[in-house]
Amino acid sequence: MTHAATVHSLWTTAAAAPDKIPSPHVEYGQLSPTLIVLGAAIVGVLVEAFIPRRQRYVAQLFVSVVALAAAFAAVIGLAAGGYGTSKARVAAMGAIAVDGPALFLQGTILLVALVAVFTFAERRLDPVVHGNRVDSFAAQAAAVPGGDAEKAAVKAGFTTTEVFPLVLFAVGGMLVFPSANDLLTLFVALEVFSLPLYILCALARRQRTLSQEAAVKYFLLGAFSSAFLLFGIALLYGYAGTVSYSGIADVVDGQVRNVTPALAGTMGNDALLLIGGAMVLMGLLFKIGAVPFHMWTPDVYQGAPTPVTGFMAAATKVAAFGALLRLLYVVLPGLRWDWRPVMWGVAIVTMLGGAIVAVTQTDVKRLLAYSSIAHAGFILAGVIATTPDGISSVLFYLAAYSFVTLGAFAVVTLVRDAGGEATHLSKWAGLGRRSPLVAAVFAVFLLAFAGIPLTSGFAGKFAVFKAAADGGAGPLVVIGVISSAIAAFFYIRVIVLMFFSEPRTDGPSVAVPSPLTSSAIAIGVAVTLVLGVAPQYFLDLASQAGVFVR
Amino acid sequence: MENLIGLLVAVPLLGAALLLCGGRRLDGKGHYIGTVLAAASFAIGAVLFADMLGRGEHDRALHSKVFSWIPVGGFRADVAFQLDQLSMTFVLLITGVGTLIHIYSIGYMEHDERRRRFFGYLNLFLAAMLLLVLADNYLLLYVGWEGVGLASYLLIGFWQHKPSAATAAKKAFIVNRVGDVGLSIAIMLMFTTFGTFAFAPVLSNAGDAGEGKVTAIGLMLLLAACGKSAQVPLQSWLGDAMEGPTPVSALIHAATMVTAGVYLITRSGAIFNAAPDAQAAVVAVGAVTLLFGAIVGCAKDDIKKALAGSTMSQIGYMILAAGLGPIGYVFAIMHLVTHGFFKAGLFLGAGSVMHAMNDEVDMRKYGGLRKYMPVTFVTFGLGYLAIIGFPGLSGFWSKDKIIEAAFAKGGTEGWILGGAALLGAAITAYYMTRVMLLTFFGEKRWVPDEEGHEPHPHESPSSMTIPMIVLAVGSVFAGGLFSLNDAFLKWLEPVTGHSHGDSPLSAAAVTGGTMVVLLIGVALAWAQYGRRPVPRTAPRGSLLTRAARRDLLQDDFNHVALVKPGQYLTRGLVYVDHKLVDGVVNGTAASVGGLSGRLRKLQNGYARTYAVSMFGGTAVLIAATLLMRAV
Amino acid sequence: MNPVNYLYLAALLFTIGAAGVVIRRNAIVLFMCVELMLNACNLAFVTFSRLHGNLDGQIIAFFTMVVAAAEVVVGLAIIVTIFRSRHSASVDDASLMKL
Amino acid sequence: MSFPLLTATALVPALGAVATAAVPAAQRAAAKWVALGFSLVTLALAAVVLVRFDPGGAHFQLTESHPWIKDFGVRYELGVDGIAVALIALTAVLIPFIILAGWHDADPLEGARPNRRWRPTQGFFALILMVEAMVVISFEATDVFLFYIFFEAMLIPMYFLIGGFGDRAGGRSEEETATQRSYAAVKFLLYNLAGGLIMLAAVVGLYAVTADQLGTGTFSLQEIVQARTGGHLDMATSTERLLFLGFFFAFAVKAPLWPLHTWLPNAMGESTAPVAVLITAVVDKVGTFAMLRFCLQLFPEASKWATPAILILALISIIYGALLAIGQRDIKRLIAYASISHFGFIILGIFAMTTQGQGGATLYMVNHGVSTAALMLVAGFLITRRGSRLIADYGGVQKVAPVLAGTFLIGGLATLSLPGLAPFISEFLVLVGTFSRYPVFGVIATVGIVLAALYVLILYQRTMTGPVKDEVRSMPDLRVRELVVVAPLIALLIFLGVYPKPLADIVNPAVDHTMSVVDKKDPKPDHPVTDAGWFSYSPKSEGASHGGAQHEGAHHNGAHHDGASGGAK
Repeated sequence: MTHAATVHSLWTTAAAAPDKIPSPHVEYGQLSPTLIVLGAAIVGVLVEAFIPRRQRYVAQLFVSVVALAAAFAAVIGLAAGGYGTSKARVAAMGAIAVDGPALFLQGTILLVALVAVFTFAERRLDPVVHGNRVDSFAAQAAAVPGGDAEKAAVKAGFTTTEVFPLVLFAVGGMLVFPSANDLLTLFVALEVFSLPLYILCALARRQRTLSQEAAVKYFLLGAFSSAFLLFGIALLYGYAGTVSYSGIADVVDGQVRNVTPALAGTMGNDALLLIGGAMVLMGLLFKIGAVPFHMWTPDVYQGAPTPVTGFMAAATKVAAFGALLRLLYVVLPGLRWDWRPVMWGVAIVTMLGGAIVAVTQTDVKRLLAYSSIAHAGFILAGVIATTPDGISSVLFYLAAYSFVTLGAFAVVTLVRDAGGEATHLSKWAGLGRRSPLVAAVFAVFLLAFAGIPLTSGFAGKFAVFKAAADGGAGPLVVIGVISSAIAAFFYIRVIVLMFFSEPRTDGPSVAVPSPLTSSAIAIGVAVTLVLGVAPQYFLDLASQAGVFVR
Repeated sequence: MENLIGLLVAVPLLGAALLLCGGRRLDGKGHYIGTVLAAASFAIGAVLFADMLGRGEHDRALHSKVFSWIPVGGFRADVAFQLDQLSMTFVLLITGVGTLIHIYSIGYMEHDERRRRFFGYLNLFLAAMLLLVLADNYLLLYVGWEGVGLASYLLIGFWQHKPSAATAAKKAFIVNRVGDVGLSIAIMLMFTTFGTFAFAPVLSNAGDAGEGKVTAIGLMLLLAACGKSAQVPLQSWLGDAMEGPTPVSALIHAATMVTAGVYLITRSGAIFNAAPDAQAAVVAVGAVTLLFGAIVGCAKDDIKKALAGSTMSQIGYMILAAGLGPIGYVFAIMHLVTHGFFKAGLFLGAGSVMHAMNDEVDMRKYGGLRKYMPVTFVTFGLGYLAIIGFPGLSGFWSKDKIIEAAFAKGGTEGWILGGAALLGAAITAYYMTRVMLLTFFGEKRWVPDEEGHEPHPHESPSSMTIPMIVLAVGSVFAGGLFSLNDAFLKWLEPVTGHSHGDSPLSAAAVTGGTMVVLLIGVALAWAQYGRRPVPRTAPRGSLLTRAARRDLLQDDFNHVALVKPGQYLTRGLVYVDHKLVDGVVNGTAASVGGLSGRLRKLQNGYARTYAVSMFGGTAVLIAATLLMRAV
Repeated sequence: MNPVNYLYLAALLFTIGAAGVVIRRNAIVLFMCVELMLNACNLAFVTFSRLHGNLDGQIIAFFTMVVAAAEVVVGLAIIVTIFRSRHSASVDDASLMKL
Repeated sequence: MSFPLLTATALVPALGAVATAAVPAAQRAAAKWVALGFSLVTLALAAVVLVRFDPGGAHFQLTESHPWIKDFGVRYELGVDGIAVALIALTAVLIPFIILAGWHDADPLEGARPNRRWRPTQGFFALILMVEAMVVISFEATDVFLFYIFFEAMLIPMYFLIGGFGDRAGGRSEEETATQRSYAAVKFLLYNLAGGLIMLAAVVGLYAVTADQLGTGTFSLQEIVQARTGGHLDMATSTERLLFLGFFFAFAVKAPLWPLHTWLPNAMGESTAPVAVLITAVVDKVGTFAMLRFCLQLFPEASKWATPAILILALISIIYGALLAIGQRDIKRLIAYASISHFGFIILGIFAMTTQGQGGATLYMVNHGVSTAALMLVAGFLITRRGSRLIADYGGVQKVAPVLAGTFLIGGLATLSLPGLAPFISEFLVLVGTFSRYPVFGVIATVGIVLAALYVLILYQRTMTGPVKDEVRSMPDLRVRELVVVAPLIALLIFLGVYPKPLADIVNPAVDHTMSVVDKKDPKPDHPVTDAGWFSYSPKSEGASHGGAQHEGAHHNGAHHDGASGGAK
């Protein structure tokens, strides 16, 4: 292939040795978490097809929980088997990496998904309709909002139990996303977890127009961004002649000279690399919600059913940051000096932008959306460190953050008035006096977001900033600190509202949840406090997991 | 014996604690407890005095370290007492006059429901004043110094329901605080210069420290003395302090506390000896004040304020004497003691008059009282004679020596100081005669008050007259006794040192001159107030009179120069704090909010706008990446 | 013909698609523009595949098509639902959530 | 392993907080007693700490050290020096009084709807104990990170105390009061959080520096100080300065130092008097304490570099705070500004870098705590009686409530540093300490003495003296509970004013240690006097001398050592 002077003929290449194509060798054991989840998703589809409507809910819930738990057990098994450290390897013909970060993130995603499924399955919050307990999802998504078909569906007690397989598919994609070891797998995984999410966004039971609008926006912008990602992949492929991470990295490092003169002559190889890299980066930054690719976040977070928002906010971020880390640390480390300044800029505007715009928000869900943008900025600061510490700090932060987010959104589902969830902040006034416990729990999450010591938010923030400072990004730390201060303002505003304002007479009530949501919130609080007070074990875990295989 | 020194302070302190914390239970007998304890401390003082007399001239000082007070690094302050002849003099004066005034107050405050507390404050004062004169270092002296200030504050404002009393008390404290700043700076200077601020080491090394430092210390001590002793420019509080009950004026604002400045300067003699510039400042302050106070005294119709002006003036004499150095220290103290007798007597007399006249203080509404209150008249009259320096009485002996010493300063300075002192003597004679004439001679001028109660002047009860008599005896004989065989000089010389000045005038000439000016003063007053009836309302008077009535515009000056600008400054700062300092903070918050509001508008809900942002973002990302490579 | 020209074409198509997404309002057209962008990517993959002389790019193109098809399924479903409830396919009408 | 005394001292109030919060809604009174009980146990433990502490022993005593977060180089490391012991004692002493003084502050309003879930009384006392726990552990922490955590975390309970339990005596509408209160609470929190976050950046930086130079990052104060003196750790000048500024900023906000002070008047004005005491007497002390312990010891060179600027700010604080106190119309805001002035003194003393200055500053922290507590708590009693914070609403209280007025006056006199009361000693030491190194600053600071007299006496005059106003005519005098709060504080003020030696003895070695870490020595006196014991000074009389001016210096040999034999036993 190094006959630089000639242009290869595809036909001859293909025709030369068709029998040489090897049968792919797949290490099923090492891929078992993903396979279990995807398999369960298919089972879920079958359940939808064959099991009577009345029993689907229980069946789906059972399948999902068992699958996620089994997959998590598989991850633990792999980690215990040393696949995270000494036996880290590239599996499935180089498509999937099984290494520390991948297992850590997969474990996190699976746990998050498990807890999220609890909130998906909650059926005690909405008032009973025609004798049926209902969840947060539309009775029949295809029916026109407010139309006869919808009324009929509601009356019949339909529920969209498809959400469970959809979540499982999304989780499957998310599991692959951070462990993808070539760009094609990356793209496919992205689509696999994005498409179910688009649909999930459209499935809200209340305020369906908003939900559908969120889905459209998310879908169109998501597709738009994945087109960029794909074009970036194309350019990188053009540059390196391969889409495998290590292959590209070798070319970037100059270990392999794989230059096509036709390209070199016309565009210059580095242009392909840089533009392609930037576009792939953009695709990932979109999923992360970094400024200026963040604008979908508030709208989608607001419109989507709250359990979905929680799941999305937590799990997508984990997956996307995992992929970003791998891309930057495995594929483009040789390009550090090019992407670091750019990422500095992105991190700064993300931290500041998210924090500043959040100050004037009036809707809890939008507020949390902007908060998630600001947090993306903080995590980016850790990503930029480009040290092993940087990786482990980001892993830790992601784990800490995802549970706080999940818990916070779970609390949001509880605060309700006649029109469903009461997300406007003014309605939260005096919540602390009506339901001190719920308000206190929410305050804990807010304080964790704000990074107050003894919460996981502080430990995470400290880890990330420490890594950044060690990695020579001191100014970034200072800006991070400033935007933390700004961010603190709006978290505190909510606390003020809950505790120090008089309750409104027409204010919302707090629904008493089933053990499902209760346990989700309890897990959130527990993780928040444990990671805040005694984070050492998890930091150890994260730092053991902090080495990428290549 | 040493242990008794501590007791001297502790006894009245115990009294104060008892009376102030004792509650209503002690209301009935509080005044007796207070008086007995004051007398007890006088008795202890007397025992110590007898003991001291029994020892040789240079072995008289006693020292008693009670405990280590503040030990921090090289800074070591002890609670330790030193009783030498100078302190002894003060101890006797304070406890003696103090006891008398306690007795007087039993009668004077009889109808006050808060009498117990009054005695508590008086005891507190005694304790603080004794601490002041017994301390063996400047810091402990400072405690007493502020302690007497506190007692003075409490007593001036004793009738707190009167706003004027409360204001006067506050003013006294604050003006004194200005002086205290001087004392504290002086102590700090001593510490940085000598590493200590105990009397003995500081004073014995004062000569070695370099004139600059010592001058600075001296000037700061002078500032302190000015505050406490109501000397120009910190004199303004004394007149107002007359708002307090009269026994307080007698004890604190005439006999003892206000003389603390003189004590301080005399005690620090070695420092001033080594700092001629500071000494010059001291004599200047003394000379100015003695005239200032005298002039103010001439114009006041309020009997207590007239006496207050006189006090200021007399202390001016003492300060002048103390500023003269070793020539004058002894005479300063001697005048201090005699002044303690006659001025306390005068105030008690004035109190007695007021007691009789329904608390009327305007002398123009007195007149002819000698018939109604013979004892008061006689004792007051003896005090009067003593203060103007009538030959043979106490004031004569002490004041004459000061005038002599002033001339002995030598040179032009000596003439100026001597002249000022002489002039002061003349004015003293004038205003004291005026007081005497207005109060006790002439026609009765009192009228019924608004409610129709006509005063019925009567002699005061014996609890009040006896102290007056005792003090009158002191006013008559103390000076002569002290001067007998130069007894006082010999008594104090080991502590203060003494030198005879080289006077350009003979002692006889000075005495003669003094007599002449004295007669002139008396004659003038007689011409003005004795010969013709006194109008009941004051005539407008000359510019000087009007100024003098307003304390020579001192309050007006303070008002314009300090109070008003201070108020503007404070108000301005309140505004600045709110608008500027806090404004920056709130402004930052507001601008973040504003920025947020504006950035928020970008989120307009149109998916296409979001796409533009992503598209633009990607373009920037690509451009930046390429640019980084290019750079 | 120099295969590099195909790359230029791909870039052009991609840009047209992106511009269409930014400019047009109809959700269906928007979606078609996205498809156009994906196809531009395919063209680029195939061209690079030709230039490098390996098959990876061509295979990726097949994957892309499958993904695009899946996207069409999901996307059209969503767009149709919103059209049914609003009777409009304009993305600008779907702007209830903002600020 | 010995009994973890320091942990216990911090843990007991924390457990108390939990226990208090757990008391059922109906048992309000029980909650108060539980809280009081736990605070007294804490006091007992603090007393044990005080007794077990040996002033002559090692610098840090009663140490505990356990690994905590290895990855961050963080250890759970406790230890106390004399300064910390003094401040722990102060905290432990004040809290029971604060609880007693606030006995009825969190009772539900008359006619409030009964609410089974809302338990303000329990919350109030639990939060106070929580603050105590966090303050105590911040005084004990010898690990920078551990300190930082509690330094920040204590904001949260404080925030709820300010925002949730405001003064009901604003003389304004309920809504206006609520607005003001939450403004004050938010301002408090944001100010301090901003300071804390800047410090976080510096903490991170410190880790980076130690990790870089020592191989493993550490936050242990002792380790860093040792490494520094041993020459293993050598921060670049600019790094050290930046880190110092980061730390100092946080402490200056907390202390508070001009111009970062504006949160304090709001917070103290809007909160109840006991909480105001908690803020200024206890929590703010952590700021000044941390300057002494962390700023100076971690960054000695930078501290010296910043000294002039800080001294100027401290001076501004002193005078500015006092002037603003004079201009206040609200009693509690007045005390707040007075505190700002006092914190100026403390900071002045710390950065004067003399034994007297730092020793004085430490004593000042303790004394200011007690004196402000006395003044503020009595002011609180007064305000509760009349229902107004405005000075102008009072007059003649002395007549109707003499004991209240008397205690108020003593509190005020302590605030103006009257000799004989504790604050005098510390203020004077600070002044002497400052003066001996920076004479001009020392002299300017003395202006604060005069201004203090002004604001205290103006306050006293306007509220307590003059004709009795109708509104105060029926005002009751101090009740037994209130007297129990105030009397011991006053006794303490007098005791520490007369006999501060025990306290000074505890503090001195710690100050010496700080001075040696900063590598500063006290300035030597110009003409040191050798200590010859007591002797009586008597000048030589010179009969022939001619006037004072001509024999200058003639007396310098006047010391009569022979006089000593007669005097000194």
